[in-house]
Amino acid sequence: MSYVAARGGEQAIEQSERLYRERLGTIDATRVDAIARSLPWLVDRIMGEASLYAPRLAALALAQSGGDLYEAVLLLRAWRTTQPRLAVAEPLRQDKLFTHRRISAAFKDIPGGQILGPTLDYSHRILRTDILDGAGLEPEPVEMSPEPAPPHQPSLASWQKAQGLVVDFERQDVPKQDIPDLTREPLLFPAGRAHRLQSLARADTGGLMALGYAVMRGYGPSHPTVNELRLVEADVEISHPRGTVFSAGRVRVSQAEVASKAGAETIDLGFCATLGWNEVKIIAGGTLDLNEPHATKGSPFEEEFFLSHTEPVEGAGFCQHFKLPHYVTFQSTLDAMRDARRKQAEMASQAAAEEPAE
Amino acid sequence: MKKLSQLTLPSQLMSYGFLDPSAKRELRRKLLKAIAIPGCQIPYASREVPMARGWGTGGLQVTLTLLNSSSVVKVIDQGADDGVNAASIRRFLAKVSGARETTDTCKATIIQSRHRVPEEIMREDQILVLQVPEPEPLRPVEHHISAARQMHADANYARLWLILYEQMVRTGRIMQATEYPSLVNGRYVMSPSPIPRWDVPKLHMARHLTLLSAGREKRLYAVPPFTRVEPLAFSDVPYRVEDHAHLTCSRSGLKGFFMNEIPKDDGGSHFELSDSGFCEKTLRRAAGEDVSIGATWYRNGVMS
Amino acid sequence: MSLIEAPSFKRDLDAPKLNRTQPILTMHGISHRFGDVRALQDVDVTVYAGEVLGIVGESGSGKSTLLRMMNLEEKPDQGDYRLAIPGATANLFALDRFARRMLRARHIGIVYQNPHLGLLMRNSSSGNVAERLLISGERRFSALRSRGRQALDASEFPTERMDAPPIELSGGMQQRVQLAKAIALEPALLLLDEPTTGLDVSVQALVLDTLKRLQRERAITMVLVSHDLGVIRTMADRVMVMRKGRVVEEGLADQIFQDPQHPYTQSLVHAKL
Amino acid sequence: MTIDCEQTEHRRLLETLACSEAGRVKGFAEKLLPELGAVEVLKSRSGLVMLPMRDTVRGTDFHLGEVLVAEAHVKLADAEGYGMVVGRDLEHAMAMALIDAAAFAGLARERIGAFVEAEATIIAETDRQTLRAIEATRVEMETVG
Amino acid sequence: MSDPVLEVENLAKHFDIHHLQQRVFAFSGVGFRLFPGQFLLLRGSNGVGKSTLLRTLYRSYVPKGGHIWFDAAEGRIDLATAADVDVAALRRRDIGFVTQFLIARPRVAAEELVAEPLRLAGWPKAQALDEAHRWLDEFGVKRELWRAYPTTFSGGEQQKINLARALVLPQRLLLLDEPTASLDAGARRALIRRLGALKLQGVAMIGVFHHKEDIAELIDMELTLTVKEMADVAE
Repeated sequence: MSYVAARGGEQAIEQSERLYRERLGTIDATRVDAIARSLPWLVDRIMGEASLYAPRLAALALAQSGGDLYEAVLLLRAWRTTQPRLAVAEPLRQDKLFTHRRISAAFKDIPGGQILGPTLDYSHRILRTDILDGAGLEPEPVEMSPEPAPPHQPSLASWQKAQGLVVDFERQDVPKQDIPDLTREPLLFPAGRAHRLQSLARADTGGLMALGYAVMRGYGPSHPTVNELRLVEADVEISHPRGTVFSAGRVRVSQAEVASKAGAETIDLGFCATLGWNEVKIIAGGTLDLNEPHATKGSPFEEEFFLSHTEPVEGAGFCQHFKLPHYVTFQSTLDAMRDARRKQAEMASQAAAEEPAE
Repeated sequence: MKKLSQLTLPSQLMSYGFLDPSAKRELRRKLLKAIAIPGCQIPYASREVPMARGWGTGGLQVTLTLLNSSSVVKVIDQGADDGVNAASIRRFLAKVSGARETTDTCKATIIQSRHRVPEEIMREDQILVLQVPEPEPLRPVEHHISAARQMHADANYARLWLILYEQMVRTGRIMQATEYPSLVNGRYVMSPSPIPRWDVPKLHMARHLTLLSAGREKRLYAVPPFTRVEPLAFSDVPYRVEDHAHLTCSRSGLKGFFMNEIPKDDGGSHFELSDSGFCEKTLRRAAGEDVSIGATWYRNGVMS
Repeated sequence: MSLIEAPSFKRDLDAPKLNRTQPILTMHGISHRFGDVRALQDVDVTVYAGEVLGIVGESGSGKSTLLRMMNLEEKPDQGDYRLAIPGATANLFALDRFARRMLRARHIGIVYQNPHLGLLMRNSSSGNVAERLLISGERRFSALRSRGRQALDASEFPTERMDAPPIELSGGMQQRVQLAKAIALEPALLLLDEPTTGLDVSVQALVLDTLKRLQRERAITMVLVSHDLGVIRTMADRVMVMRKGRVVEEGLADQIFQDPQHPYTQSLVHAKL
Repeated sequence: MTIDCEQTEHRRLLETLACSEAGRVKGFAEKLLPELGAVEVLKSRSGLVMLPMRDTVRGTDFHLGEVLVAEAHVKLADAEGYGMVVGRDLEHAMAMALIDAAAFAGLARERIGAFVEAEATIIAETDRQTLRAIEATRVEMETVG
Repeated sequence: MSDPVLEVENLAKHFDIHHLQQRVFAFSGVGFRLFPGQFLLLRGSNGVGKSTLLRTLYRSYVPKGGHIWFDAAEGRIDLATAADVDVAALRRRDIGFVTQFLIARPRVAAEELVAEPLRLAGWPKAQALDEAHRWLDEFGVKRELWRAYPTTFSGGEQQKINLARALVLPQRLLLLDEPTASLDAGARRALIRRLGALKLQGVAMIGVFHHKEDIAELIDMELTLTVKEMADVAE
């Protein structure tokens, strides 16, 4: 063992991690709470990609990784592996979601109305440097409406299906225990729809945006319009041992349908949803879902391509792994290269020797 | 009188061997299947482990499934036990399972390795777990996983042979360095992971069980003991291992094994045994310690 | 009312045959739909050893679909397909994927109109031929070289360029590489799908000439699909005329061109001449 | 019919306990605890609940991801109680399980009823305030109705 | 006497032109027998259907009635109804059709064109080429043209190559459609000589000739076609 210690691998690992943590300073519950409170959208994004709804743990992961998103997602995913699964909740249904925001770009007005909810969409993006000089940014209170909004909103897609504008696909009932699950079985291609939507729900926001954006710019056949987009709180409904179904609490969920304008007789819809509130992700994901049936073989809009390449833990991990030593591979390549060079030099000198003298 | 806080149980941090029982059960089933169909890639629902994908998460999951507290575990990266990643994985394995650590090939019951097969011959009671970054030998010729699976089902490997043909035409020799595609048990072509060509013959009709696992790509496969592993090679162009037979290790003085080339300041280079555990034992024996060194697959640079 | 009626096409399947005529390919009752479109309706085909059967028809007539079925790339909804080759007496459509693939690799050659369908454009030309030989189990590098060279030579491909990738070659040369690949294993059946469409007329003539020569020297049985009557006339011994998934007329090539019987064939031939 | 009624009531109890502020639920349970006799803890743990969702396009049920929950399962002399809450507050779940067990055993019926009613009102009022704020963001369209 | 090579009974031909809804009558009721070595001359005014009859016998045209019994090696077969593939097979070995037009193929040398029928019949290459040279010479094709491509030749030279190719191998039945038209005297003499020799070898022939005097001594029978009437056979 003395030789191992002498070469200092473990020592270096230890010190490098210390060096990293030194920059982050002391991490305590206060910092975690501050992150959870002040960065809810980032926390939501991390939870979606980690496919684990646990805001405080997500904030902890951000604190521990110093805000390296891929590290944070990996921390949560790995922690998730250690936890037992206690139950499968009742499937969320659109008409039972506690809706905070709900808009459609396909119609001026829709049954139930356009409800903006919390958004910066129409705000002027002005960086408030005065805050750095001591000013405070106190949020102005919402001028409440005298009457509450209805907690649940009708489904636009259902209306469209009833109108014959959207194909009303026949539904297949699957017992909730039998819903395909990527965390327990491998993703194979062609993937079932359940696998595809689960994979999109877990996908990397940036990755989905890049590929979805490429489709929107014209690399894909269909251009999306947001049919209906919702930010909601959903009840996690589970069964009491005596059979009573009850909500154990609410979680934030985003959901979007995007519609193709290109449809001849009916409107095609694409779908995407994720844990947490993250609008770019679900619009991009829905666009990829919408385009997939028309994707040409080998294009980035084929399911196999976009699902394989938007998995944040796999993609980030593989990028990272190239930092590992590869000298055995390199040595082997070097050997073949030198031999090939030698061979070519021999052949060249042979050819020169065979050339007739003048 | 009881308080609420006394009733709640302290939360358990993690399962024995890190993975939860359902994950281990799945892996055991898939491992059995892989052993039953040598060389065939078996998909599994690779779990996230506390290490980045691509850093041996596939090998780690297999090892975690097989380890128990009586195991003796050796981890190598590029041949070295003291590589930073190897050390980190070995430490983790020992911590979560209570297994003992070793750097001695002969003493290990399970060896997890990245890109090398040890030089000492492994026994029936040992298991080699190879980390695999890219399990699909057909990936260079077929990007689609679904299409590649069909090609395996059809034993359609002409395109792989064609790669070798093209290399012969272009450079007069086979350029495939590591990950040399090899036919297992006459049926499936596998990627033996990026081990050098030097190591592929060690898998052929070996006494030990070799398990290969790719965590990111979610595939595992196996070479059971006494199974044929034949690197794809034209019948009139013999398979060649790296030209290392004549190189001498500058530390141990041993000759006829796979070496690392270390560039020197003066523009030249010297060589060191790639198998650091083997090198260490040789040095210790030379220093007068009573160290047992196993028989090696290669003797004087020739495969025995 | 018509003064004269269009002849109902009578197949000569039932006519007594001389014992010197051996069918290589027999397809019977092939019917297939793509969605609502009837791609093929009750098509019968017989191809005899050593002959060139031409199949003409405009696009959508079903001729290319039929050829893909002959190449076992596609299965019809209904129908029977037999090839007179050792070990393949059953209906080939009933074989499993693996058996079909091996059969196709070993006994059927094909030249596509689009070389991208038939060739790996960035591999060497000789490598494209070698792939075929590798599928059949050839494992000697020297034999891959020599047999590849022979096949390319027989296809009148300049063998000094045998290692150039098809992407660097002209359209005519690409077709020769496809041809070399197709004949490398001396197939029982050579399928040609518009092999010269899109080539310059002079290049087209040269490629057809190579095909003719191969047919003469090796007595390879060929099925040639083309919408180009000139090509069919140059190459075919017998001709099948297809329209909307059906065979409307079948006959000797000179008869089809000199004395077409079916109104559709007449309009086709007259439109051309 | 009675079963349905019971279930509706049970559901209201469970949801109210799960969604109320943890501190008050714990406080109430602590007060109840001495009256419950021997408590056997069957389960007290954190874990995950898989959350499926129904896609609105094809009606496919799929998994959104997992939700961290705390779970408790207790046994009294002649009643069992169960609690599960989103998050990792094991004591909250335990408090819920104890109140559930007590309610099932018919202990402190009125106090529990009053507690649940009060909490349900608070929850309803909080939701109402949230929905009033949401309603303020409704876009009023000038469309011919 | 041996069996007839060809026995034609009540043969009829018309053409249906569908887009005009028109039927064009060619001939009907044609009948004759032809024995090995016999030569039948077809006669009649221009456009009466002599070539049509030859092509109908060859099955380039589809017969519309009657029988064409041919004495094939496997037995008698009715060319009027025989399978296309059999007709094609008989054409390769037993039935020749000689016109004045050559279907030349690019980059195929004259000698190869002539040697081809021999090669198909299984002759070794060298021998086939020797024989081809003999006939090219006989028909007066200059030696320097033998290895050239006939696609570029004049009509007369192409015709000689065509004749050499058509006659190089004795077949059981030869159909001759004005083979001497625009042929120079030397080649014409060579052709007659060759036809005479084939006749002696038992080849039966049916011909349409512009100049009957050229082949007077070969004729055994004449068949005269008249417009819209039954044709007669005169011995």
